[in-house]
Amino acid sequence: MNVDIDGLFDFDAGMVCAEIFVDEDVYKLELERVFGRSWVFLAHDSMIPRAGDFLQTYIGEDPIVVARQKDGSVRAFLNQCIHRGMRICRADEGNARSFMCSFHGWTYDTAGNLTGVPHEKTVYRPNTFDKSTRGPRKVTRVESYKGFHFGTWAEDAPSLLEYLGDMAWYFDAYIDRYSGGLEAIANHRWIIPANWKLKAEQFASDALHAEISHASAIQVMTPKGTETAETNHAVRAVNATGHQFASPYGHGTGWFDVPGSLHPDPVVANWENEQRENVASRLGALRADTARGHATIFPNFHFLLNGTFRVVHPRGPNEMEIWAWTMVPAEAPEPVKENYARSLTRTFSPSGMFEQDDAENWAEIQRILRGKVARGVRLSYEMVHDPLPSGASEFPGYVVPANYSDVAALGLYRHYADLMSSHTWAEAVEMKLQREAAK
Amino acid sequence: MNVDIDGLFDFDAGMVCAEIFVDEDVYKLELERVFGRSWVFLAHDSMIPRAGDFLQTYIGEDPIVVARQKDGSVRAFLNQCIHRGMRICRADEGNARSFMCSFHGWTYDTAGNLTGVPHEKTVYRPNTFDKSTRGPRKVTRVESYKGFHFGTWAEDAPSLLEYLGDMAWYFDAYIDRYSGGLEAIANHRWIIPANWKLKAEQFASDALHAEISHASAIQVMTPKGTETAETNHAVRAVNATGHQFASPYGHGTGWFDVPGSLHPDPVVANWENEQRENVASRLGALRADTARGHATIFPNFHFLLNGTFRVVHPRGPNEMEIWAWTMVPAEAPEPVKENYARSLTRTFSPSGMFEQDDAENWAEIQRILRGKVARGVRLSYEMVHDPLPSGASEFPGYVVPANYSDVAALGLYRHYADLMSSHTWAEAVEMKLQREAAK
Amino acid sequence: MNVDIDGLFDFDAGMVCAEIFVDEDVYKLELERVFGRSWVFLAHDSMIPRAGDFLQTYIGEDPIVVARQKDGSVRAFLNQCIHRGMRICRADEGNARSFMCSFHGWTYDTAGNLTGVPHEKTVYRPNTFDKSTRGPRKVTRVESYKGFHFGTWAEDAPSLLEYLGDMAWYFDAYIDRYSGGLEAIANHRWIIPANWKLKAEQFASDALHAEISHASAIQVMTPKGTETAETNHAVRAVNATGHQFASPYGHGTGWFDVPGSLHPDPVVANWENEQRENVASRLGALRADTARGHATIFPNFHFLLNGTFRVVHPRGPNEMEIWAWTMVPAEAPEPVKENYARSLTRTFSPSGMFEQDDAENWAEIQRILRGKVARGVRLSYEMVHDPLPSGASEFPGYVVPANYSDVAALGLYRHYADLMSSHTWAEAVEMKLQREAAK
Amino acid sequence: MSPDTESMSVCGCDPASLRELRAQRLLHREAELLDAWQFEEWLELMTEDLRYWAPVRTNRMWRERSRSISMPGESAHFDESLDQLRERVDRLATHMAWAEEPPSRTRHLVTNIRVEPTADPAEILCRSNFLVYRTRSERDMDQVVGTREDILREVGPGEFKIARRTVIFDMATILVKNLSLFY
Amino acid sequence: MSPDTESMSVCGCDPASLRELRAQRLLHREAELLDAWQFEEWLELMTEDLRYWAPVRTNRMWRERSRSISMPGESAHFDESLDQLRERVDRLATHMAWAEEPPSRTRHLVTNIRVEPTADPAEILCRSNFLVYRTRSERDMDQVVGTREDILREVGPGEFKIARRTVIFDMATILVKNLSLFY
Amino acid sequence: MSPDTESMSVCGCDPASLRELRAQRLLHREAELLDAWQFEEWLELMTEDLRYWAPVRTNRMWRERSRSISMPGESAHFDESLDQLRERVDRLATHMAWAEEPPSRTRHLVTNIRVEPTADPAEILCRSNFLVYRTRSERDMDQVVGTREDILREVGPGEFKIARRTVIFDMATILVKNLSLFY
Ligand code: FES
Ligand code: FES
Ligand code: FES
Ligand SMILES: [Fe+3]
Ligand SMILES: [Fe+3]
Ligand SMILES: [Fe+3]
Repeated sequence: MNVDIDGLFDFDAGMVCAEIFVDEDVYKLELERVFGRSWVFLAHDSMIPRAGDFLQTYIGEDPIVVARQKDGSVRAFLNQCIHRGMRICRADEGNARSFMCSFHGWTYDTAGNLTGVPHEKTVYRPNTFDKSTRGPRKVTRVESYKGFHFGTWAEDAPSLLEYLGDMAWYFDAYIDRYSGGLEAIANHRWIIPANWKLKAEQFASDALHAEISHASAIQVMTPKGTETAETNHAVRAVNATGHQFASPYGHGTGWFDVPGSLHPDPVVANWENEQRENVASRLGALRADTARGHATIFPNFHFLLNGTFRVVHPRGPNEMEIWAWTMVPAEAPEPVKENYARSLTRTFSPSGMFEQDDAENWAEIQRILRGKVARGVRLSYEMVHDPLPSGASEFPGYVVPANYSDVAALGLYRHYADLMSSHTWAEAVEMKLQREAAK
Repeated sequence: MNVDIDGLFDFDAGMVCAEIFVDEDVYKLELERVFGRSWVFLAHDSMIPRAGDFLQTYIGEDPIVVARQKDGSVRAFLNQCIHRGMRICRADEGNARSFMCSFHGWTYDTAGNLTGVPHEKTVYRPNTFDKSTRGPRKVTRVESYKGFHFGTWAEDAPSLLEYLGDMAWYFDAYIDRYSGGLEAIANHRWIIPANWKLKAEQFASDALHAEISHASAIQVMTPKGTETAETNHAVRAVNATGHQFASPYGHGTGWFDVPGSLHPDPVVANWENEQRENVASRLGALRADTARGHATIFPNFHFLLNGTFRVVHPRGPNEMEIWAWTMVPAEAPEPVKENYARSLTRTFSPSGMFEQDDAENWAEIQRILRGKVARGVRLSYEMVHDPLPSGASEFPGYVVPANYSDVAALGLYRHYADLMSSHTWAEAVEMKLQREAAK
Repeated sequence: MNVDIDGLFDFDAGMVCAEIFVDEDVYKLELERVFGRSWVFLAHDSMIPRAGDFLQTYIGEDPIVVARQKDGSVRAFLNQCIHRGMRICRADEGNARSFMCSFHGWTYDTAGNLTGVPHEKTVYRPNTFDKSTRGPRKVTRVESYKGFHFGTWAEDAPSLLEYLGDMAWYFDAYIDRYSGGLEAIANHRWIIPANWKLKAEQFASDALHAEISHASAIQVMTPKGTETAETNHAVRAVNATGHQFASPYGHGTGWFDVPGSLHPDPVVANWENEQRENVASRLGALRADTARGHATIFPNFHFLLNGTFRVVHPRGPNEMEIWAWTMVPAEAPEPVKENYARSLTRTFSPSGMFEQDDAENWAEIQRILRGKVARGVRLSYEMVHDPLPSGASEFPGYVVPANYSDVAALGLYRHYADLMSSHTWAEAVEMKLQREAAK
Repeated sequence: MSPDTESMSVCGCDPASLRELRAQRLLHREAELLDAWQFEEWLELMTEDLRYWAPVRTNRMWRERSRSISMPGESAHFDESLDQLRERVDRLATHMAWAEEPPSRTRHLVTNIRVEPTADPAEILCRSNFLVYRTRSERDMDQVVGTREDILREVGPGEFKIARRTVIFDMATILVKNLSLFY
Repeated sequence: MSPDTESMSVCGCDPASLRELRAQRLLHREAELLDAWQFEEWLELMTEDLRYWAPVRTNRMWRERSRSISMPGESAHFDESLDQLRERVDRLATHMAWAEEPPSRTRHLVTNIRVEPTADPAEILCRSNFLVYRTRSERDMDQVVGTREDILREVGPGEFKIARRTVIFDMATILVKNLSLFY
Repeated sequence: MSPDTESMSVCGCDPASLRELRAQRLLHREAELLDAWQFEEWLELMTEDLRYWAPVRTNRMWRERSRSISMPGESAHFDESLDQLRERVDRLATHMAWAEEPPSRTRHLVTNIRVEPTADPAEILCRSNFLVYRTRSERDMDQVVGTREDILREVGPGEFKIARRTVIFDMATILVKNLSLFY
């Protein structure tokens, strides 16, 4: 495996070689260096509320069981019986006291500890066979931020909080808006024949595509007679200025500076507007009125201001599998929650009027990359902006005064290239420090 | 990627290693050195007659838009938006004034020039962003021969005319027979799970397979009572002598020396026979009466005397995608054209009584090459003949006095090996010259 | 291709790296060093009883024709026309006097000799083209053991008898039990998306999985009221002690020491019990009463005491294709044979109540190995036992006093690693001798 | 199907057969309209109070099977009123809905049509299975399979419309890149 | 389908139509039960002397086509009496049949239902084609296609049961990992 | 289906049901003959003046949709008279048609049969959808899906034959290696 990462990027010119979306060796290295080392979203509290609640998910292509323990903690382990490799837990989700492997019956508690081995005493040598060392690989570290649990295989990764850095401030604008927090009330899963990074960069950075990619949805969802009025949220968004934040750890988010709810459903919009003061008192006026749009927590956790939260599992270089949850304010009245959910079904699910067209674009991009010339092309990430001077705004971190910008995407790939070029986190962080120093 | 091209061929013994049809590394190298450097058929005048007419095609696996310009010229460009890689034009064919990318709305004229970028002035830095340098890759060179347009990525390739060389004389026997030239009136597209070269070598060189592969079709299409009569074109062909031409650039063609139309449809045959004098006055008696059978213009443009013209797109080592046009004399009366078309539908389309059996053979050959022993086998191309002495006939170029011959296939692979072993056209041509000199 | 075989196994600790089941390079090397050099099952006498009877099979992924000759011998050859690579014989089985290639009509006798080439005299040069050297690759060696024919590509392999070694004694317990021998009366073919070695190791060594994997089948097939009685074969088996045999050439077998028929069908069980004395007089009491359970002849020939005999063709690292024959005592009465067959259909065919669950387990194991962490896991083969001291029993070879054991699996992988690490049989055998000497 | 056909009498021997024939004709006509991209006409087959709903399936152990199909208010692939469906139709009619421009080519294969009466004499319950085959662009192909449970309401003598539709897609993970059309 | 439906009279105009409608309703009800995992109820559609048999196909030259489908007593994918089928159903009901726990999601699409009388006035011969679509677990999907030849026996006035079923799977090599359910 | 079945009376209550039942029986019998390789008998279901035609579809923008299905005289996958079809049948009967020797195993699943009268009282227009599943050799499998529009002509009392067939394959690029049989 011989991948020349440096040759694939020109960060000064804003160029990314299309090869990163299709090359098999790049993908193999990603599984090792990106998914093998990043903090990957595992579950939210509301998905496994009770003791014994579990769900299956993935870190990259590795299957993971995440389960709520009796003590309320959340544990995660590789969903592979170390005996002969069988998948231990075979349901998407549920509630269980233990798991029995269907091959030879080894049993595990919900933390992944091996608790039973049929005929253990008669078939294994007690001096060499120790159940406590024969469980599945535990996810090395599981940490959580306000009910969102992340895991990483890397011993040497920074803490989750350090990893999120300034992104936490923006994350809060989505998840810590309301006193009850969020709860997941719906989930969609589907596949798109396209590379996972197309999704990652779009949620970090690409507000620009909406007016063209989603022209049809915007047109029909615009209430008649409001095409230019200030009650039309699409028009308001496009006419507004915006900002983008890029994190040194690859996260990114962007938004338009539009006060008031942008939700297309009037019931939801009214409710959100009613909450404005509460939100402002929790998060301050800035995050009550702005700082929400689209976001990526590197590498594959994405969300929008309309309540879709999604993890995107890579499935080879040519396919992504999207798991999208509808997360709504726990304290909202039922009708509001329902309309949040119905609205997402109609816009950002597999049948969603926005989502469909993204899938079409990504799938076509990917297919073209079968071409030898096409995969060598250097794509344009040239919408660059200078950051706000330090202290010019309350927005933390590296922020540019535009949402039509490639800055967050470039930040994402900058961190991606650091990981792909390094063997340890220390090495990757050192790269960042040296660049910082060189400025 | 480490491919030992020399080890795969023994041209003196007439042996070709089956590995060339299945190896992944060979295929990758082909995309670069064969499809990346050859003159590949793009379109015929009649497929895009009016200004704004366009079609999508491929050079290898790279998607190409070919379009007729207002000035009548034909332009071709990579069908990939250099912004983020979206397919610019998404219809098979049609008429358009411009193309708009469905991702972020960059617009292009039909020559592939970037003409519009939404919000250009506000989002890009004018000093670094220059629309004139942000269009898709143009096909480096597009040249045409009597209405047939070819393109190549290679700066250093010989001119199309030089590339065709003596093959042009034979090509004329198909396409320049009638004053009005040819027009494409039908098209079929389908896939066969087999390597593209199986098709290339067959159209260059393999007349021999017909009597066995197509035994059933020949039997039922032979009018009752004519099995041995001279009115039976199949019998006439097989009983006749023939010739094969092999080009130093990999082209090849073969034919039986049978005067008079060989077309199975009597309406077409009568019309063709009526044209004999006209043809003779255009092309001379030799090409009026013979020199037409099967042909390959290297690498993937193929045609037969019955009017099927086809480009074969490679789709990995294990699949070809065939695009076959029915091309008929523009000046022929409608009923003649119709019978040309119906006859091809019934013989050389996916449902064609000849075509079906070729697909079966190729697919089986390919499947066997999953085998480790099978792919190492050296196949037999041992039907070799000495060329006609210089001046012995009016046939130009390297010609052998037999159509049951492997000479054109060997010529095809000789040029293929030259390309696969060289980095520049000059290098490839030098190889040919040295071989010539060594004789 | 760079595979570190030694790093994939720790035979002392009883650890096997999951990578062997999924890595592409490992697989390619297997085709060459395992399937390219082992004795692979081709056919049983009863499958091709009459002259001209033929069947198609595979050695690894290479297609092979096996045919009964007029002189009663059995010949085998690569099912690939050396002319242009077409599959010569295209039926699964049948009776034929000769084969004609459907591409150009070369004809072969049933031993794979090229007997006819259309137009041979006119199209080939007699001094260089010699039909006797243009046939398909013959399988280098075909040898048989009591009606079971095996083939190998390796010139330097040990003889079949030497290769079987002590395994022959155990093989006899299945195939030489009755004076008339066995006959194949049914066949099933299906695919499982899992690596072929999962099957190989299970039939060699894994009796343990049954009570869990097949819990449902055992439960419903246990006659009511017999759950603990000695008439219940499942209970009798599990309560019994057992043994496992491991061969230096990778074969393995295991059994429970339970006298009397274990067949679930009462008609069959009665008949088998009636034969006990006859069997004892043929094979001795030990093999009349025990030594039959599950078995693998390395690499991919497997059988059970219920009469299923199967060859498992590898189809890439991620798929196996199972061909399972129902083989019954030729001398048994028709109703007994029928019940043998019906019983296998209901238990060990694609719809079989046992077979289904094995497929599920293997498929899940394989899918998990898309994961980067999962494929690096070292699986546990730690059920090890000391062999019976020499002379302690009549069981020949390396035998441990337990059937719940990993010893035969470890033996299988020990030989597998020898083959994968060596270029010649001599080298592989030398490895075995040195290990023996080192003890 | 011409208006003439619609008005043809149907086998009047017994109510069960009658219902079956009418339901079958309605579903077949519906499929024809969908495959012909006559979405406006398709909407006319629906009653004003239509509910068009498609729950989501998850892979659960048998003991939790009751939760393997989502309930109303939980996850859904479609959850539409007639007006909302019309919005989807209008979107397609903009011909800027890139997922369907150029348009896909679909084929609705409807089988196992089963009919039974309901408590409301004006309504019948109609179940059917379907396979929707879609090709699009040069080489895309996918299939969506499932079952439907419709309430058909008699809105005029012998004339039925679809008043409620529940579509069950069998896939837990949707194995196609979008659900851009109607089922 | 409610018992009420079952008892509804069917078009009584002529025996051929009658048979077709009844066979169709029976097969559709059967499919519904199978897809709903109501296997106990499914078994009730069978007569006590049921034979459920599925031969094996091999890839043979035309001249040996008579041997391309196995005969009774040769290879079979199913060869079951009612009791034996019940054993399979009981096995699934243990919910330790791992091939079907968690359960698959199936859809039986039954088409081309053809009926003809037999020498026995109480029995009719019913042929049908089928496509059984199965998804399971997160992303597994497979399809099994073939034809069936059933003997349906009238066991009460207008009430038919399945007395014999022959299932022909079209595949020579079974391209799915198991045949864990019913066809 | 025996001749006896063919002569059975059908539901005579009303012309629409009658037509539907007859068309359905004809198409099902046709499918049975095709899947059984009884091609000679299949040809007998056609009138002497048969036109068997299959246009070609291309991937076009909506505004050029009128050109997305070829017209008569343009590209076609089939364009046959009865004699020409017979030639294809004769070819298969040589058993040297290697694409079908050894023979494939097919299954025609015919659904959505719709019937309507035409201006000619002796002819009816019959539309149907189809999925043709083909396995061949050891492991080949493919599917062809589309729709058909037939003109059925009454050639004797209650006896219909196929006078014109238009087959629309949904694929733009034919995703199977050949169209070696009939649809
Ligand atoms: S693989 Fe899990 S118990 Fe053996
Ligand atoms: S990819 Fe074409 S405009 Fe962005
Ligand atoms: S490939 Fe067999 S005869 Fe040519
Ligand atoms: Fe979008
Ligand atoms: Fe040919
Ligand atoms: Fe087992």
